[in-house]
Amino acid sequence: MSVLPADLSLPRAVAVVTPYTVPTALMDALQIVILVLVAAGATMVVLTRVPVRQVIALSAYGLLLALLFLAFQAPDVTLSQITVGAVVLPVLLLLTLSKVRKKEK
Amino acid sequence: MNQLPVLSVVVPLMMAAVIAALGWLLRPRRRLLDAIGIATCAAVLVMLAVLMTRVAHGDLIYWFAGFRPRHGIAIGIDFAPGELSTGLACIAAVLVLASMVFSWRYFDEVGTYFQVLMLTFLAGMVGFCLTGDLFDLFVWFELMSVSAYALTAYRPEERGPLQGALNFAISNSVGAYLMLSGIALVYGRTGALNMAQIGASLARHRPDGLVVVAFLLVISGLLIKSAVVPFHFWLADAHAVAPTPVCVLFSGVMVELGLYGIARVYWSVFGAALGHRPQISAVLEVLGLLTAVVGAVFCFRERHIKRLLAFSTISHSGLFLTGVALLTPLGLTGAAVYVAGHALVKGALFLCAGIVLHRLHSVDESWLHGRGRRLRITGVIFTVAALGLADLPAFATWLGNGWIEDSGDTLGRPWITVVFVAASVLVGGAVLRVAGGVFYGIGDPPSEDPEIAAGAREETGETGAGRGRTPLWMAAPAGLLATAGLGVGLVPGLGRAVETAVVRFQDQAAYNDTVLAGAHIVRPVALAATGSTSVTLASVLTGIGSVAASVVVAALALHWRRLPVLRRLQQARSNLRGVMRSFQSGVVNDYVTWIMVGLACIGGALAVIIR
Amino acid sequence: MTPGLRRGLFLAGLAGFLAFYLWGLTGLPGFGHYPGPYGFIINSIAVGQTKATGVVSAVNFEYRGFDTVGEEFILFAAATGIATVLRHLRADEDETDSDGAAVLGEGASDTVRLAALLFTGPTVLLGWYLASHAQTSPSGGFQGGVVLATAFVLVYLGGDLVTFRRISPNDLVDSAGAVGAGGFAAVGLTALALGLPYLDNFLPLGAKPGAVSSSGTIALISFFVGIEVAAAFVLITSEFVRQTLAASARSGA
Amino acid sequence: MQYLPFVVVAWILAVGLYGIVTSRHLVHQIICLIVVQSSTYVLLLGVGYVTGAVAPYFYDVPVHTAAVDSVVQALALTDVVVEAAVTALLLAFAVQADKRFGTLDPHELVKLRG
Repeated sequence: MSVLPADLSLPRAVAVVTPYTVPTALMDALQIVILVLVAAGATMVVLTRVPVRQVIALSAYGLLLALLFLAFQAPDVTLSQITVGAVVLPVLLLLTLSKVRKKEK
Repeated sequence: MNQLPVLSVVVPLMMAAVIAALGWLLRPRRRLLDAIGIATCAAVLVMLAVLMTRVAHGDLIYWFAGFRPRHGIAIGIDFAPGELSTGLACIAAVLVLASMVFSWRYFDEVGTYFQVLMLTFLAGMVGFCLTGDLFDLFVWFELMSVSAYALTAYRPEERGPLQGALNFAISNSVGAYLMLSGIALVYGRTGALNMAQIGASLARHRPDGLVVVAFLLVISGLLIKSAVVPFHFWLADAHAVAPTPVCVLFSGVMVELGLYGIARVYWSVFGAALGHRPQISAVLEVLGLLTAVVGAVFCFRERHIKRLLAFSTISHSGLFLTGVALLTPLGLTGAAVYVAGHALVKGALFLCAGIVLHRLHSVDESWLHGRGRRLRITGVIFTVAALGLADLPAFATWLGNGWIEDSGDTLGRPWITVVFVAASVLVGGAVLRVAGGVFYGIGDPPSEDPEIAAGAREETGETGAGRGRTPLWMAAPAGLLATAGLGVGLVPGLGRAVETAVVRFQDQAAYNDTVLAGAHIVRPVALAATGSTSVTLASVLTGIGSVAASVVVAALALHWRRLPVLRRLQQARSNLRGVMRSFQSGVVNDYVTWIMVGLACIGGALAVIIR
Repeated sequence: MTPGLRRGLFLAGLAGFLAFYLWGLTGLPGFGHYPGPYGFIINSIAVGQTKATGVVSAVNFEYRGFDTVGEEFILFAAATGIATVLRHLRADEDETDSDGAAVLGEGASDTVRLAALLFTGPTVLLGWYLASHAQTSPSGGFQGGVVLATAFVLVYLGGDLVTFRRISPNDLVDSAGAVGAGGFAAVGLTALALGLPYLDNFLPLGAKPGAVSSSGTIALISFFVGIEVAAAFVLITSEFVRQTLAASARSGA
Repeated sequence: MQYLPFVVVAWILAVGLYGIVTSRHLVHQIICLIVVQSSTYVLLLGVGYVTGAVAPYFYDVPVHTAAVDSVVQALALTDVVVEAAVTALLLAFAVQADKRFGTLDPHELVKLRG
């Protein structure tokens, strides 16, 4: 496994049209829109001071991030982000809050 | 191929997994569980010690899965243990071993968690020391941090632990994310994660904004970890609440690992690119001296022994940082020896504090006044270690301290010596005051003071039954650590050996060759300009004088009621207390605020320097 | 510090820091102009070398496999830490063991329960698929493990807490997590025993890139990571569920 | 477009830190920490993006197709796991803090410290 090919010159960027190729202009527009949404989403999450609503905001923000990662051509990270950011963390947060709130009653 | 570097990380990880997997089997067999933990630490220590003998002839580069670099481009992760990094990993292993022995049947709680977390903590520290890859550094940094947060909260039934653990976790996490941002920045520029490759790539151009910003971001996480003012607030909170054996590791080696990280990142990655400018040295030096003074002042006014020792760690962290900041071989040599000596005596002091807590159920200096007379052996160990912390000649601490001062003098910065002596006297005075008051009952019992008496004895014990006597497994590690602190300083040829290692550590070009070109460098290192790690009569006298001053300060602090001048001073100090408390507020919001203010100031200074 | 003072101080610091940070960010090559070389080299050699078509998995489990060892143990340490911190409520919780399910059952409607239980099977399948196809598609042990853990959460949402406890007894989950994390480390050690460097890919790679049986240890490691991640998240979730139950039982009583 | 993603990174970091500093609820503070960390994902992936390139999967495209950087994606993946682990640990602290003191306000918690 330790053998590397002798030629390590940078691979030429071959512009191949694949089934996944999105036109550059469209991709740019998509990324700009999602980036702005992500920035707004982060602001929303921070400024929402009611914990339960904040968890919902975080979940939505997690999905926005996942979309952004998809637009950045990172399907792997997208999948983790959906599972962690939009499912696991909100569930843990809600469990925490339900524990905390039940006590307050 | 030599497999020791990887084994010294993987063995503790494997054993942690094995202990957790067999938890149901081991939980009722407490002695077996403790024995496995201790044996694992001992094995790691032996492996690191053997590794130390191997790397003496040149850095040993280990490529995971055998991905060796080609054409100066690394595609895998490497471990690059040198003498300094392996030595620091050895210190970590020694302290983990000592605290594991100390906590032999220490906790009432039966469970495998403590052993598992200690082993992952150890693996994180060793990995952090040995790695030669910037992102891998971050991974081990996080493993170390997460284990440390969990260990801090090991006794969650009390008020303090959670507050301390939360402040610790939030401040350090912010630091870690800043560090990761810095790593991403250099990756965007160089397309590399290997330290040597990044260093070589960055050095090809004039330093610009990206290099400076990435440098500050990467070291910001490490500055927070090493409790440099104004990033230090979490440390005292965490120490006040963490179990004593864990405090040994926090103060003895975790803080120092942060400083090692700064040195490593500087000399393996950014140094050549930043051009070793004297102004950068000055910025770091100011931070170091400020930290030394602030830590010493807070240390002196503290009466909670664990917090007092924590503040002394902050002060020492500042002294070490100053040694690193001088950017000279002698300065770094001094810092390395100082770190080793400090780790040993500070470990001994914390273990003694643990014995006091075990026997007397308190770590409040005022309440304990005179009550420690029965603990004769502990008292002797504590006093010896306290003298070591006050830089008594022959201790390694004194050697390190002296060499940093020498290096400062050579550079024409005499104020370093002034600050060093002042900080040492204050810290030594505070610790000797504790020794004299608690173990020998010298001076007026402060418990007569109603204000102090009211605040006393808030702690509850950490330990279970058998409080009548000090068990051997508690006293022995403390005694051995204190003795070792003295022993290290007496090793003949220590200075020259460490200085050789330091010169190699600071030689970035040679490091790059070793890592990227596979050159095995057996260099007869040129020590022409240096070789100043000598011990002169003057340095012995300075050391003795400084310790004498510490003793005087301690005596005055114990007898302040009898001297009118000091009583008035005490009055003034009470007024100051509110101001000081508002800094050390315990609210993590404040701590993050100070982190941002500190970063803005350092960033501004660096921007002016580079532009 | 008063809130106003803190905010002022922070905003001043933040302004300075942001200016500094942005100065650094403008030093990056513009967005979309990553210059390489690391990722490009891996992209061009990974498929040939490892027979894995998912290069990110190849990086995670092969080229930078040791990072992933550390990362797994971060998760492992965190799960252990959570068990440490929350263990003190276990005594409380044991009393509420019997009526815990009833308390929760009130919360969830039958439709929710049914839906949750219906989703459990497919979720397990999906998790399994993801964990075992690291080498071919955008997936891997980590995502698969989380999805598997989600299946357990669904059982909990279905309201059947007793079942949740029965299918995830603590000791077993503890052990599973340890086996997953330790298994990964052990795969690396096996390479050492064979006289190869740590984490070397010692299994046959298979001839055809993209086949399920291809890529040697990548698939094996991914599988262990899946176990570890699933166990860690089940353990974490179950600790939190216990806490919630203890609280609800107390307030309900 | 050239620097928009990086400006967004700085913005996310800034609002996250602002949230931590002004927070009066531990769970809120922990969520803000998640936001701070999310800035690092965007930075990592933004740094490794290549205009017009495909994702680094060569199952049904030729191996020499221009693809985006795979290493930063692996790093971001690691980062996501670390985030989940640290957040869960912090939430456990919060649960205990609430159980002990009945409050999640950092300022109140300090007063209770004694």
